[in-house]
Amino acid sequence: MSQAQAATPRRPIECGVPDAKQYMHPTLVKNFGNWKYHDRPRPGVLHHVSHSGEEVWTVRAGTQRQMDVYTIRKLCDIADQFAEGHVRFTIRSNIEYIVADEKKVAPLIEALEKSGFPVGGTGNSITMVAHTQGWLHCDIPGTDASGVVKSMMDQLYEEFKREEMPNRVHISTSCCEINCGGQADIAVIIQHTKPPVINHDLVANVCERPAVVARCPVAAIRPALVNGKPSLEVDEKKCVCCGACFPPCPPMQINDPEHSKLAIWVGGKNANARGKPTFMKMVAAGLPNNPPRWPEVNEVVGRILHTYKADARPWERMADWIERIGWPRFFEKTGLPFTKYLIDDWRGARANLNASTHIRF
Amino acid sequence: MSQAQAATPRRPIECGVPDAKQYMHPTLVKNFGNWKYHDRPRPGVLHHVSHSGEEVWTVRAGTQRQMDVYTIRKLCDIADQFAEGHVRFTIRSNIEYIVADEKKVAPLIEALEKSGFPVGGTGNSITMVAHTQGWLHCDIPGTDASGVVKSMMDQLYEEFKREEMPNRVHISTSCCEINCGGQADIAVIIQHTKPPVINHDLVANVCERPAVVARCPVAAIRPALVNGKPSLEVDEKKCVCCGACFPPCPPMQINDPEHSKLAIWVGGKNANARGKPTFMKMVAAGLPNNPPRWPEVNEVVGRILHTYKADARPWERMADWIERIGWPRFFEKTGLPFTKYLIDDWRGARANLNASTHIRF
Amino acid sequence: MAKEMHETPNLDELESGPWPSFVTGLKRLAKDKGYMVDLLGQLETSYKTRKGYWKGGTVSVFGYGGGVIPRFTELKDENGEPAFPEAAEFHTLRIMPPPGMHYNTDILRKFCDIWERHGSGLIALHGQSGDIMLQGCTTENVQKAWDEINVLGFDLGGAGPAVRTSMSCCGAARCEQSCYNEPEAHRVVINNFLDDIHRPALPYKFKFKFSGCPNDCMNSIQRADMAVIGTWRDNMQTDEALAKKWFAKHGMNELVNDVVARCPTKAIQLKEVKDVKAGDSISAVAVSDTHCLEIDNRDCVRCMHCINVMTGALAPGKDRGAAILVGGKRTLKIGDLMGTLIVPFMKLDTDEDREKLVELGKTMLDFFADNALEHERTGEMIERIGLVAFLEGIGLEVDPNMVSQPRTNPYVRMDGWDEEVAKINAKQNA
Amino acid sequence: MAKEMHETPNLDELESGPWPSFVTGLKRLAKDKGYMVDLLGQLETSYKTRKGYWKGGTVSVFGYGGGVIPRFTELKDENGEPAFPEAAEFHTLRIMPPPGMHYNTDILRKFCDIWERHGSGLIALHGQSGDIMLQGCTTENVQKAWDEINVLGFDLGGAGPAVRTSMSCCGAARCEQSCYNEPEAHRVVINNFLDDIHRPALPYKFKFKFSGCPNDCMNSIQRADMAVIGTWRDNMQTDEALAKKWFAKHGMNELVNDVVARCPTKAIQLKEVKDVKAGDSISAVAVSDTHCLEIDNRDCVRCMHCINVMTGALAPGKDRGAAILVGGKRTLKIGDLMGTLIVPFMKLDTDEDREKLVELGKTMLDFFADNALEHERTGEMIERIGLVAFLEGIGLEVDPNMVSQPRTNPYVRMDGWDEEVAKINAKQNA
Ligand code: SRM
Ligand code: SRM
Ligand code: SRM
Ligand code: SRM
Ligand code: SF4
Ligand code: SF4
Ligand code: SF4
Ligand code: SF4
Ligand code: SF4
Ligand code: SF4
Ligand code: SF4
Ligand code: SF4
Repeated sequence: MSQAQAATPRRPIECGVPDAKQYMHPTLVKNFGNWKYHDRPRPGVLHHVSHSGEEVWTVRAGTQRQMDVYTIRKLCDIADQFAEGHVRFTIRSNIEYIVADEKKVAPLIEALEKSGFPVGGTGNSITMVAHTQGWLHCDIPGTDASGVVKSMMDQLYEEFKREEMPNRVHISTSCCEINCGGQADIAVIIQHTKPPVINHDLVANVCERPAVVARCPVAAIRPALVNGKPSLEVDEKKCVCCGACFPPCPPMQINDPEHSKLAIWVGGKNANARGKPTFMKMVAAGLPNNPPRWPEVNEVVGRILHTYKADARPWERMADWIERIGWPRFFEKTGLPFTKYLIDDWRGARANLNASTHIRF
Repeated sequence: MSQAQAATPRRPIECGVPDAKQYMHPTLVKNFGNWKYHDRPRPGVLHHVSHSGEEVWTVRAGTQRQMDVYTIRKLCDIADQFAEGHVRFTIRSNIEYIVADEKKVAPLIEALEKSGFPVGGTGNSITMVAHTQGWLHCDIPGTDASGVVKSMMDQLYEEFKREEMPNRVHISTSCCEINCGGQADIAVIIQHTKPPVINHDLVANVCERPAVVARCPVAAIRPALVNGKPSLEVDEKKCVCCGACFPPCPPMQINDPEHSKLAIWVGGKNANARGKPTFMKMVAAGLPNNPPRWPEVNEVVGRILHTYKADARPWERMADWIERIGWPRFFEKTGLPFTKYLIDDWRGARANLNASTHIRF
Repeated sequence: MAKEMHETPNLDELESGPWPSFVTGLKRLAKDKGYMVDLLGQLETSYKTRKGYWKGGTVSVFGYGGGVIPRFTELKDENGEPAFPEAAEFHTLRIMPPPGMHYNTDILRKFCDIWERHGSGLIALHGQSGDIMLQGCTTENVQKAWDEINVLGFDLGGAGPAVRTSMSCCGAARCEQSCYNEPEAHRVVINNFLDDIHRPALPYKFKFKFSGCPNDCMNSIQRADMAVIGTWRDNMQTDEALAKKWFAKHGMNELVNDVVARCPTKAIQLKEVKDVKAGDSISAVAVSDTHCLEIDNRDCVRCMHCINVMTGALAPGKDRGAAILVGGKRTLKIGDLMGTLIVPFMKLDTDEDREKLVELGKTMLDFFADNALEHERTGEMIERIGLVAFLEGIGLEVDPNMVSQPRTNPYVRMDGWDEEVAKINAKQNA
Repeated sequence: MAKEMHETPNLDELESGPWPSFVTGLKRLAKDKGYMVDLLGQLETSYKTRKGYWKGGTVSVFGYGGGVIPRFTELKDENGEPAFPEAAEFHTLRIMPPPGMHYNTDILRKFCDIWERHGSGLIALHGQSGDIMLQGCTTENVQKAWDEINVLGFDLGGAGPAVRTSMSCCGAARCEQSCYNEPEAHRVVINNFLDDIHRPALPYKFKFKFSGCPNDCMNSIQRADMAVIGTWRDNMQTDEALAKKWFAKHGMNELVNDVVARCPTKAIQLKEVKDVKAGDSISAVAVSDTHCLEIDNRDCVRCMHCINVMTGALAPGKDRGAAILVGGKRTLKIGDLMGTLIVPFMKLDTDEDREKLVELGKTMLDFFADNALEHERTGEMIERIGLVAFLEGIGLEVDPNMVSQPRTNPYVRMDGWDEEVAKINAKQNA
């Protein structure tokens, strides 16, 4: 293990997670656990009222997540000048300024927008896309993340700043099938379509073969001797091109500029509100991996969002809406083709088949 | 193949299914496919009105299904005397008399009841229990069927004759885990609790060993040599005592007077009305196989029905009711213990676990 | 010439109580038949020991391979002789009923007479698969009984790895919900598979069932390899007179709680008469001078509930037919299976329509015969090979109605996506 | 001393458009750092070739086994030398954030300064697991940066087969739905597992997540091996003034369609004030002089929907705590898993309460360490061994809240039924 070491290495202080209260806005500390209700005076602004009568206004703004220190310092400048020196970040990399004085809200918004940070992302808007690494940093990506998100948010900019969707819209993108971005109302994920191409010269040195064999979900990999060297072999008929073998064995190159496509999933929901949480479902695939702006992906995402906006009733998340109108109508209204690949044949597939005469005509 | 043969064997006439119209009541034939609506003037009686204006009254009565010819002839006598000479049977072995004249209804009912055939089983009553073979005829039964049903229907007699349940109640009983009786609102089914006891002397002659091995759902059976003869061996740790090996291999005796218990299942629904069809769920087990009247089984069935009757809203089938009140409340209200055995661990078990914070307190 | 009865204290208990007693029936038969005296003896023994005593064997009629369920006693005395010798054989003949199980008394009496002569006199109406079960016959008499029954115009049913006896609901004969001619579809389909019924040679059993509407009174979704269930494509029909009559009797609370609130897709709404929508997909009917039910038929999944509650006031549309589901079965090996929808709608009005149904059945059965493992039902086979492989095998196109939702996992090989999309587009533009 | 920029026509495209551009940020950094000039060069190459060029390796800080994600370039020229040599190493330090991700500007500026000195100047706020990701550092500088950050009171997060960095929602700090002290629970739990974070030795990763209520703003049900989600046991609270205010603004249609009709269990009903039920399990609140919402809390599954819509007018009860779910994860190997409910409710008010939570976590982690296969997550392990075996392993009693329904198959060995019933009865009578 090559240790990045100073001359006399310092033992770490295992301090763990710091206490948040030292960084929290004082009005939050004072009213901790004592909030009564909230409303949203305008998009991008939350207004929380405490049982004590105290109030705070939260102004939410979008960021690019992967930020240079200049951007962060600018966000700090704004906090110091207009917002009492405190901020927090949301799980979607939006920044939140909390102020105890309503009069500070308008100037704060102005300062943010002037500096290029859109104010919005609250309530029934389309908030920031959950973000992964991609070509910038990951060792296994099939596409970029920051770039896809930038091009997507450019397109959804106005919807971020408005609250005009039926309910909140959470989108995620992921640069390989692992999908660190997670379940979402809409998810954009790499879907490989060709088995890994193996560099047999490297396998013996780089890969723990039994571990790689165990990693394959369809048992398509077996140990083999290739050119007299221990390597691995893939049964290409069985292989579902998931890429799970690639991280533990980089010589099993799964990424392909042409054949690593993008798929679109809809209807994931983690909240327990109304129905139980639901997994997202694949509804489109075969979209080209087309940097720097992935127009084909954006077109489909836009089409789905547009249909949802026009058709769903208030408070219906993507999943609720489709449950009401049914899948046949979803494909009809969005104009997406329903191909055989969308019919589940994985473990437990049975649960996803229509075991009823509930039919939409 | 020992053929039961006459002196010169006759070639069969492969006539197949006969045309039903020759046996149908003439008013049904006349109005075939032209019915408009129906109502139920009283329990056990359906009144159907045709678009032509013609009407029929159907009187439904319970039978013991497994009937001696004297009983059948008596039913025919009643048909000839009071009901225009036509009858039909329902899928639940109830008999139906169809008359085109309302005035015939009352005398018909009187004749049936006088002869011991209860009139009822329509609408939201508890209708006849779906019936299997048991000790009377089957080669693999763990209990009887006709006897269980007789004791059950004696207890439910009044409910058969009334329409006082929230919705129709369909019960089935089955004399082995195969359950020829099928999914039902309540099902009573044998549940074995010990692995088969093997008579090794017979296996070689009687059983096709590979077929038996393939029949086991948990791969607990393997071929073995016992006392020098080819036989089979069961891994008793794996065995789930389902008895699937017994029909193809009778020396694998699964039935046991003590350890073949009865289990109770609820909430099966085949109709598409309201929600999609649902499978029944196991809710009680370990009940003794106690002929001739199976009081323990009847007690539990009665308790479930009683709770359902008191608590469910109109049109809620057993499954709908439980979906509304939730499983914790079901066990609480019926006083049935929720044991670990009721938690699914079979293929696809995941779908039956609570993947949400939807909790009942 | 009455043979003396054995003691049957357990069975005697089942003569009390109000429900018709099969024991009383058995005893009545035993008055004339020593056969049944001994049958009661063996059954009483089962009640005492809590054990069954029948074993199978092979008995059949000339020309057929199935349809008889042979039973030989295993209850032997110390010398290996049957403990109840007269009832040592107790076979059952399965006879296919007329669709809808309609009879006149004449034919029933004929059955009784034949069975009294050659069999035990015990008849089950009906077995869970729908057969008239003539229960209790010696090997010797099986052919005799069969010869007489066959000439009545009845045929043996299925047993073993064969197409099985079928059932159809009362349907068009007496039910306003009926969406196709069930008895005719039943008869035409089954009579096209007689060879597969009478000469068992499939991997395992195969059942057809016929229900006239989604109420599925034949439980076909869970008990048939191929379920034919009636439904309709166009808008629901309404009848204002009946709707008002219903409302007058039941009132607003029941209308809201029992009808509107129970619609699974909220397709049915209560509206004020003045607010009712018009439109291609709307069925509306007034229940009073002020209020109206409005159904958006595009949202309706044809569950039947509102129609059941307000029979006649609401009714299936006019463009009726059936949906086909495949693969229902009970629990063996992998757990219970419901049928899966594979044909959302097909017309069944004419002989040609029914011929198409028969063709579909044949294609399915051929695929089953070629691809199922031994003792594997259609549902298990589909589970093993995947629905898409099955659809391709029988030549059906995919349809989103076949799924409750698209896949939730990425584990699929999809090199052919573009090609599939091209095919779909070509078809849409054609 | 600006190094010359490489041509980046692709990336340049991402500077247009209204959303904040990470490319603009990278270019700004590149003005001062050759390191970032070369980083841009490699990234532009990826955009051109549609290929990634990083590989892993092993880099860590003194005393810890994890927390740094090493990246070495694979983009080499014909001589095997890095094509963009200055950016040949681009490691990330994962730093655990404060619960709820609160900061003051002082601490943020300190992070910036340190990272400008030793790293690339690029910081992701935050990673999908919640880490402050200090992205881009040479092997040489990792320890230097870490030394300065550690003394600020921050610690490295998880990577590899370890307990991972956690997240908790804003919760009690600003949200009226909060059902426990999320930041404190988060901190206490995680700080009890520091050894498992810093020295990866588990079969695979293990994630805790903390959401204050069933809205689950941390996505914990699907992204945590152990999810701690707030809920309450007693009756919902109501506030008539806020209820009337809401109604005055939104009216009857919205009340019916958006609130009442969307309750998953019909626990909430619209009633006339005069008809409202009283009772132990009833929460009722007037929305106008005539109308009232009535909630039967025994039917309510705490989904949050009505509370979300009418915040303040309806509110969680007073007897608050958390439910525990186990086994959520993304898709690898068997498909996505949601967490399964294993503790319907536990109080989290006091230090002792939180100690119990830590104990539960420990027991679970021990069981995981002992029983999971390599690279197997808790959810997969439970899928393999069955929920009951897991519950027994960690000493929890079964509860019907753990299932969406009891088993629908008979494939279970249940010799011990009587014993289990006896245990349950004994406990009830105790
Ligand atoms: C700030 C944040 C938590 C944090 O500590 O980071 C947060 C904060 C709030 N959430 Fe959330 N949610 C946040 C992410 C989430 C997530 C996770 C995610 O975005 O990936 C979910 C689960 C998503 C899912 O189901 O897949 C989430 C599901 C909800 C819901 C349930 C929505 C529904 O109907 O399904 C509510 C209720 C509501 O909307 O009224 C909610 C409500 C709220 C409220 C209104 C709670 C309150 O009373 O203060 C907060 C203001 C939200 C707003 O935008 O109007 N929050 N909320 C997160 C903001 C993300 C962002 O920047 O956009
Ligand atoms: C006669 C029979 C069909 C036959 O050809 O044999 C039949 C006949 C009718 N059924 Fe049925 N059903 C019959 C078995 C079934 C079964 C199967 C079973 O009993 O095993 C089912 C499916 C059961 C299930 O879901 O598991 C069945 C589910 C229904 C339903 C849906 C009930 C629901 O709400 O879930 C209706 C609708 C209704 O009740 O209004 C219905 C309605 C009807 C109607 C009202 C149809 C009509 O308009 O004429 C018929 C009168 C029924 C009555 O009792 O009031 N029938 N019905 C069967 C009588 C059985 C008996 O003797 O008790
Ligand atoms: C007689 C009957 C019960 C009754 O009293 O009504 C019956 C009796 C037997 N069934 Fe059944 N089944 C009967 C209807 C059913 C049904 C109901 C149906 O058809 O709608 C089912 C559930 C539906 C299905 O097909 O799955 C049914 C599911 C089974 C199974 C399990 C099949 C599975 O795949 O899970 C078996 C076992 C087998 O075939 O190996 C079975 C096997 C048997 C055997 C042959 C036992 C054996 O393997 O040796 C029984 C012969 C009993 C006898 O002595 O007559 N029986 N069996 C029913 C047939 C009567 C008739 O022809 O009308
Ligand atoms: C950095 C991050 C994405 C981001 O840009 O935010 C990330 C990046 C990686 N994830 Fe992840 N995951 C990140 C959050 C997640 C999440 C979200 C979460 O924690 O809530 C998930 C889904 C939840 C879960 O745990 O299942 C996630 C599911 C995975 C998986 C699949 C696990 C599974 O069981 O299915 C892998 C593969 C593995 O572990 O073998 C993985 C593996 C990886 C690896 C280590 C790729 C690899 O195997 O070599 C990536 C390193 C990238 C890099 O260069 O930094 N990452 N990963 C996130 C961590 C940042 C942080 O520490 O804050
Ligand atoms: S989604 Fe895949 S490529 Fe993207 S950061 Fe996660 S592991 Fe890396
Ligand atoms: S890509 Fe996936 S399916 Fe194919 S060999 Fe690798 S792990 Fe197996
Ligand atoms: S349930 Fe079992 S014992 Fe009863 S008839 Fe069917 S196969 Fe025979
Ligand atoms: S009883 Fe069932 S589980 Fe046990 S050996 Fe026989 S087939 Fe296998
Ligand atoms: S299935 Fe439908 S058509 Fe047939 S009897 Fe039942 S309700 Fe009538
Ligand atoms: S038949 Fe259609 S409208 Fe009627 S309850 Fe069912 S889905 Fe709703
Ligand atoms: S999870 Fe609940 S408590 Fe936490 S921020 Fe979201 S709504 Fe508030
Ligand atoms: S919180 Fe309870 S009452 Fe409110 S909508 Fe959800 S389940 Fe219904």
